[in-house]
Amino acid sequence: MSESLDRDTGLAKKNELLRLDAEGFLKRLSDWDESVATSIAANEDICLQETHWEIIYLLRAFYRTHSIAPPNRAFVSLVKRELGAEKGQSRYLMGMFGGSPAKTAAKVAGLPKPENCL
Amino acid sequence: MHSLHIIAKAPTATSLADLLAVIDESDVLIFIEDGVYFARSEFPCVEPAASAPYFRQYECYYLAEDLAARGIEAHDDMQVVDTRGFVALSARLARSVSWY
Amino acid sequence: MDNQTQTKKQSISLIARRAPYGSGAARQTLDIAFAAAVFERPLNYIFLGDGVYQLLSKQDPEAIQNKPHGAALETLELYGIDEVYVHRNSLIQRALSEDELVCKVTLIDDCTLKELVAESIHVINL
Amino acid sequence: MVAYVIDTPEPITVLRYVLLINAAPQSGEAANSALRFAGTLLEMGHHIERLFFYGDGVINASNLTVMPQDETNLPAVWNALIEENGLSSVVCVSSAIRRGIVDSAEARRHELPASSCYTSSEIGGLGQLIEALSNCDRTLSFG
Repeated sequence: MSESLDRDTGLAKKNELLRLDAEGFLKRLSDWDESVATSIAANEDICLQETHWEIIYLLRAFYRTHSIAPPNRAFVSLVKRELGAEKGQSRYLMGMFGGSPAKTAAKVAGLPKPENCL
Repeated sequence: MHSLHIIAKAPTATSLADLLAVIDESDVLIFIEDGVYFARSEFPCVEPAASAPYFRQYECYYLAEDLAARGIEAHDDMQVVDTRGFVALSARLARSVSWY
Repeated sequence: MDNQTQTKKQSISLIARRAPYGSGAARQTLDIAFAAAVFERPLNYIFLGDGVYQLLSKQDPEAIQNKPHGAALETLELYGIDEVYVHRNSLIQRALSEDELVCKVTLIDDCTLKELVAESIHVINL
Repeated sequence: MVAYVIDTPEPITVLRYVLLINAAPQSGEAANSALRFAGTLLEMGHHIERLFFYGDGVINASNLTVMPQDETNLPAVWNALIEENGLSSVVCVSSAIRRGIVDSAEARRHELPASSCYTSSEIGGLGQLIEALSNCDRTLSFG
């Protein structure tokens, strides 16, 4: 109990330092860099590998062009189009980013928080 | 099945080109809000296609509450309905298309 | 009848009828299209009148603090939104040509437009 | 001949309607038209599957509007209609947060000092519009 409390306070402090909101999204997108991404990923218990980075850069490039953070299905299609059918599968992406891969990947890539619109 | 077109803006604020591209000859039109000024659209400032006589080829209705609010008198060949009539039209026609 | 255009029946038709940036309508229509795609409800996405301006390439609204609408429309394919129609006369009336548009569209005449609407159950005209 | 009411008997077939409200009470007559239409629909025995407030229409769910006593407070009347008839009323979240319409959950989520939405409406997503369209016979938009 106290251990998890410590962990929560530690996380909250770290979030404040990184200027993250309560859900772990960057408050200012311009704060993003690779080390920030690594910390955000650590908050999600993800240790970033080469395979994560290619997705992160893909998402950032997509966002730069289209100003859109794609939801799951479009995210899968995007990865499929750009990185091939083997990676463009929700199973593969969930294996890397967990249950809601588009949301978590967007968080790590420093994209805006989805508006809960769907 | 036919559509009910709900026209809610004045003739000068309604794109006739858009409207006419979508309206089918057997569709029904209802003019509400500022759309009721279509009833008085024989002005020089209005495109000829927007004038009331032009729309006579369609089944047209005008919303009574909006006519009254604006001091527009219905003439004899105009069909006027209140909101109950508007609801009845929306039920009768398979779908509605709003123009605002 | 224009004979070349093959259209599928969709229960929802979205008509985008306003230019981008001047009002929120363009974006609102797009968001409805995205939502329908997420819920796997196919729809007709129809660009009519000033709505065709939404599709112009080379939009750069950064200086007016807006997101590029054309660039957003480029993503329709990724969302699986394939039924994208542009009213041919609306282009002609604005002296625009198909190759100025950001994405692949199907040009339609009045006749097909009326048909698409008549085959839908819901029409959202923004 | 001027016929003021179409002479229809009470509807035999009850139809399920979705109303999309896309204008603020202050921006014109549309919100008022929608409200009158909604009330009349119910009076005539039809069913409202869902009210969906979108764009500027979300202001209709504000519980912070104040009107002089001789003017209609449209959000209050909507609230009464929704509550008295147990209607499903959804306010689009992305439109709402941009216009300062939040319920307590959204206020918390975005670290805001107060909520501003009648609890008779639910802050929700466009998915709820899409879903309602699949379950209704008629869709009408007001804006």
